[in-house]
Amino acid sequence: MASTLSVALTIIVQAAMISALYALIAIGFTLIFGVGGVLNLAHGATITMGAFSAYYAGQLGLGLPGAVLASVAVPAIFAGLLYLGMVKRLEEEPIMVMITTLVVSVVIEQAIVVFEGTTSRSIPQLIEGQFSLAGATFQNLLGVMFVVSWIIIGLLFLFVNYTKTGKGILAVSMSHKGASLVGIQSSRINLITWIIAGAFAGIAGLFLGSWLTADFAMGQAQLVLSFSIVVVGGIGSIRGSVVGAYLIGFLEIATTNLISSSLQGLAPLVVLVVVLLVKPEGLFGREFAE
Amino acid sequence: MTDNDTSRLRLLLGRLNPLGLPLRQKIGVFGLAFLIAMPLLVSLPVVGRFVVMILPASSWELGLYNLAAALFFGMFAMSWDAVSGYTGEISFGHGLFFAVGGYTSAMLNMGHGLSPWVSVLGGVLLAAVAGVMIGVPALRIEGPYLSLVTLVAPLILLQVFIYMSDIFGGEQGLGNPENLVGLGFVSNYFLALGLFLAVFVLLWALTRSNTGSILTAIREDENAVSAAGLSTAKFKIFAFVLSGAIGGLAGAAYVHTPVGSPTPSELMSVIINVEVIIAAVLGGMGTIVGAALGGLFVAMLPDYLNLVEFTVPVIGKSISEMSFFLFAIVTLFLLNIFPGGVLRWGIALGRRATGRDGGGKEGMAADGGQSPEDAGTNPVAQTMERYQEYYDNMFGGDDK
Amino acid sequence: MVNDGSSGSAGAANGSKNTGDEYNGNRSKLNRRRFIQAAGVGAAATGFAGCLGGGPGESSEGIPSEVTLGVLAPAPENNPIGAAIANSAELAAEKLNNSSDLLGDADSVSVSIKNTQESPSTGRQRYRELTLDEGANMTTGVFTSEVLLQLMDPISQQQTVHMTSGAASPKASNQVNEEYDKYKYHFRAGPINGYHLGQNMVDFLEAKGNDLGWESVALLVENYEWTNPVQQAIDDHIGDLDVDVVMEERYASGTSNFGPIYDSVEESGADAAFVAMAHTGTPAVVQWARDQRPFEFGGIHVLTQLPAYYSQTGGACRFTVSQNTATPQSELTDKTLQYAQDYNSAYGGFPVYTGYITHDAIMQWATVATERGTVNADEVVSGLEESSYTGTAGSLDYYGKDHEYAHDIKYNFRTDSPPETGVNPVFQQWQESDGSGTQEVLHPEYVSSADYQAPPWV
Amino acid sequence: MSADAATDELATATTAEDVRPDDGILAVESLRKEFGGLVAVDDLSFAVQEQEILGFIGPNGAGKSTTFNCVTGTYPPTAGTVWYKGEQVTGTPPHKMVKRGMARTFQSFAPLEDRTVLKNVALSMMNDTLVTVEGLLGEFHDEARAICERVGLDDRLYQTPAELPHAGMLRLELGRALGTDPDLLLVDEPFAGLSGPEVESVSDLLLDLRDEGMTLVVVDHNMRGLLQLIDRAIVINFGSLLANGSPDEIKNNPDVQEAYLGGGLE
Repeated sequence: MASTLSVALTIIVQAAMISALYALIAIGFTLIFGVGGVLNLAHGATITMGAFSAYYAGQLGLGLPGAVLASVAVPAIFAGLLYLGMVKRLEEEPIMVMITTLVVSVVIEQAIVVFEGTTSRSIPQLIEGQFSLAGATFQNLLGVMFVVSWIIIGLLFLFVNYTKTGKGILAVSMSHKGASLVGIQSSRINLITWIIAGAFAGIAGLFLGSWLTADFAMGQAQLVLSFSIVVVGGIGSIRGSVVGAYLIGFLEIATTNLISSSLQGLAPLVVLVVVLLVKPEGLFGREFAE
Repeated sequence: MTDNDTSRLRLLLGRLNPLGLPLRQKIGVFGLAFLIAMPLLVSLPVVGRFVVMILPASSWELGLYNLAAALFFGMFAMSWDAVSGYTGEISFGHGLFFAVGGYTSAMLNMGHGLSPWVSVLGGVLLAAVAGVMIGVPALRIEGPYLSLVTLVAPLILLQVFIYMSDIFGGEQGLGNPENLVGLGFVSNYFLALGLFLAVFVLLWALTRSNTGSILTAIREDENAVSAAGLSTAKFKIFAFVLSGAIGGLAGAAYVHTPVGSPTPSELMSVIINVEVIIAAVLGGMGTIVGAALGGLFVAMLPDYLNLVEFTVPVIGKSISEMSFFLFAIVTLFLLNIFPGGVLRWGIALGRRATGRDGGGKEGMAADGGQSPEDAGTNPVAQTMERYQEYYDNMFGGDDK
Repeated sequence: MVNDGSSGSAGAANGSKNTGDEYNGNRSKLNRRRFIQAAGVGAAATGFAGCLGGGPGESSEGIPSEVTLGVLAPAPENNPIGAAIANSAELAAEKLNNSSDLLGDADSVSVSIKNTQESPSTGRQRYRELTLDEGANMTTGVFTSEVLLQLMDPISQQQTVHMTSGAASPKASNQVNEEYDKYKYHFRAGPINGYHLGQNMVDFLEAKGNDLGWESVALLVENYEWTNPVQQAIDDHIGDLDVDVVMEERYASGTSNFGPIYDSVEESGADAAFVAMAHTGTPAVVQWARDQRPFEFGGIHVLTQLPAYYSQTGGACRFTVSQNTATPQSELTDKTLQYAQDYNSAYGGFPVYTGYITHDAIMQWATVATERGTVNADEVVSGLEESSYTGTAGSLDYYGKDHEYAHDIKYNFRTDSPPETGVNPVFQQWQESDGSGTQEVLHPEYVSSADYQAPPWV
Repeated sequence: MSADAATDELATATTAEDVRPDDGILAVESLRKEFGGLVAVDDLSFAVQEQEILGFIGPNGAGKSTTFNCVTGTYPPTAGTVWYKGEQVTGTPPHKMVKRGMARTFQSFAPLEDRTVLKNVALSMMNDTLVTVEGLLGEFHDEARAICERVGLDDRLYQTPAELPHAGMLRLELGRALGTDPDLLLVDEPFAGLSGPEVESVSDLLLDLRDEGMTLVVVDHNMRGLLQLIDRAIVINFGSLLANGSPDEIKNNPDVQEAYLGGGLE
């Protein structure tokens, strides 16, 4: 019989890797919410777009580097255009941003339904092979995902705290008025934020699709997950989002492993409802970066 | 008092005289008369041809079915408008009520053998309870957070359905509950039309009464409403319960007809939630009439597109294949050509349709009549202001 | 691309083909006719007198000059299952148009294809378009059982013969059995019904148990209507074998992450996952192969029947075993290979099971209608009941009206020789030769082409 | 009704810091409100007699509005008790206070921008019933029109609040409050920004209301304009009571003069 210890270790390793993916999924959403003050309901569809960009790159025979590049570049450009073309002029009307981005996500999903159908698509495998840890084997892909997630979080931290643009992002997130007083163009900062968020969503989509396969509706669950993580972590807080991602990731793995595998997807929703009812301001309140 | 009563009665009778109605209402009455007489009209020689031509199908039978389905969706859109259009709390997951009504009724009928008429009532009741469950948190959580809760609520329900799929049938839904009035084209059409009209009259009267005036006042400024000695909490919950019950009625009746069945994709998908917002917003938020018309339009547009036998050259897809995709693109296009304007235009249109642009004339319904030109005074602007306030608070705008 | 190169052919290919042109050209005429009919007698009579629908509007005697075949397929332009239905219907119509024997009295046979989108409500609406608006003389197709069950009432309402060619739920045949007069217009040309599918899986285990070496299995079925009877049959019969069922799970229909499920399978120590998957199969196979899960994989996996599946999944489906109606190499009857070749040359790829069955259904209906000299639904129903037609998948014979599976195709398990009546599905395995995948037949013996290979990592 | 007698009576009651429920139509005992660590109202006690016009005075930030908000139920007080008409009403939500007969106007004006003056007033006359046919035929308008006339808006019935001049907004505030048929009316800064004649006409209106039996509490940060109107005044500073008495007494109170840094009160 496998010892309780090794079961616990397996759960921890699994959960750490899943949570890293969740953090990657949520950060872009947090950024846009924190900096621009709008909810991007097309975030899930941007993740889907990342996965399908990799799929199409594979179909076109661009190889692995092409797939990776496409999955980052296409969603980043898309997010930038979405901001410039639609969101920018609606910034004063957050409710319109919600409706517009929701319709955008429907357009993307329906485009995939029309051109690819509803069945799942297999994406070129990023990394093959497996590794052993704590007496269990895991896909190398998930290990790489874990590392990439932390590299991205680290880079984002450095970017926000040590570069001029990053500090601008910080300033805009604190106060739009204040930022404009010291001469920071909030629309430029917002554009950068959207592009970064789009790229992160694309990377998340690439990993997610490579791990689980891709389908038109894959983004819906990711949008809800992002919501839950952001609400748990507190609006616009990167640290909060990372903690929220790990909280939900561990909870999910624990429930699916220990109770029933059919509970997949329920953990974020339960956490979301509890936090909204008990502590609506989130665990970390509103703070953008530390 | 009796004098007062007689004068009221006279007023009322005066209003019911079709010849004394303003033009837009005459058009409305004519439209209703047309809807009611349609099944008869199709049997007339020349008129019948014309009627079939404008129906969203190429035969009268299917046309009536499609129209019935659209009428149910119109009811659903009105229920959205009753809460989101009037109190300004945007519901992104209104399918919740549609689904609770539909599923409850189907399960009561299929699992417990209740007559569909009784089980529809059960569906309405439980949907009203769901209205309380959303309405009570809505007192504490507002603006974008509430929208988030409403967006997530049907997803939680779907997860529960999937987890307990032996009871709820998972993503596949339940089978085929008994029909209220069999399979008939005409009978089902009249069932849908009857319910649609009943809901319309109820909501129209309610929103034109003091209640509507209070609900729109809540959308404008909750403090002013409580300063008038009115409980905002009570009216907000009422709006949610009413909306839930009517959404539930639409869902429950829908699954007991040949045009609907209790499946998540028909009752609570993200697409349904988006469609209902688009319907009310395009038709005119906060007008009921607009939501009803918008609902019919949104539901029938894919049916009309489906009749188009045209294949787009380069991509090799036919219009009918892409009907929903095209619908989403057109919506996005409209939202963008008039940034926020299509809504305002819709409101103005809705106002014209309901005759609320008279502004100053006494004798108008006490529903907060207003001129559309005043910026910041239409439902959309009010709702936006409302949300902006929450954001400002959340982001430490300029308070304190 | 997944649709084996036949992308868009269902709709777009019409233009270049005889059948398509006629179909498009006829449409307006048809509509107008229906229209006048509707505007005239139909509405007044049926509209107010009981509201019970129009019934078949065609004249009841003889073969009309224009025969319309109504086809319901899930996303025929990009779902391989739907594409096989649509393409095979076109192929069959072309054969009928070129044949002087079958439906010789008809000037043209046209096909109208509608997309069910796997949604019951859409399916219902499209069915009504076919029968009410376009006057289809028969309908076929339907892959999803949920859609089929929602069609049973409209079929009885329209009283038009419907020959299912994809959905397996025996609830439909139970309805035929229970209310014969109302539902007799439904036939299932294939596949064998869900209960027989499960029984067939067990029969296969029994016959090939020694080769497979599966002493314990974990039963994984997707939570869709069609798997209910499959699971029931397996539960009923697997006890007769020397195989332990150490785990049994109906997983949620929207499942995309099979990690937790496979963890449980590993924990249970099962030798193999014994599966029933149609809608959710790709993530399941891809994750099984990429994780190199230490158990074997077999059962019914509809997507692995697709000949292009190997390249689509990057070889992930290698070593998986699946039941299939027929493969391009399995010579079940003398028509099988010919049909597969025709299909391949027309559409640049091979069909999945729904293709064989749709083709057979249309040909059998045409044969019966020709024999009876009419497309009248009641005549054709009794004709089909008596018919025994050799198609591409075997002999198409139906259970009688008193059978619990009334109007379902007969299932007849054999190992060494083809059955006289009914069909006997094959079991295939994806194997690799020269870097590309092939669907080798393991069973039955009379068509088998290879021995079972276990995945090397197990 | 002698204003002086009432004042004397009250002075004793409040200096004793021992307010009892029946000390007046409104009685407040040891009211305290803290925001975070900040004390906005510090153990304030006072009572309001029926049919008097009480001036409630204090410099900006003295805690006048917070006291108002606690009394009308907008904020729950941190500690203390509020009695209205002899009943304990501490923490009762605003709309219930209105129903009990306590109305207020807002300094910052909060009319409903989306509707006419007449309909703004009509809203406050509506019953708290959910389903009603009332209003369907516009029958509120006669009574609402009467109130509009009363507050001097009869020529602006169909204008929206945005079209009103400053004085008109104030009148609308009064009209909306009167629409709830109050016994006690809390008036917040009624004279700010009004011209001399306007001040006079509003004062006349308030005096009329008092003569009809209404009790009024008028808040202002100085007494200018109030002198002719009020019977008595309470002055607060830093959230606690500074002085209490007739206008003349208040004017000559050294503490008050100090608080206003030499004559600000004038």
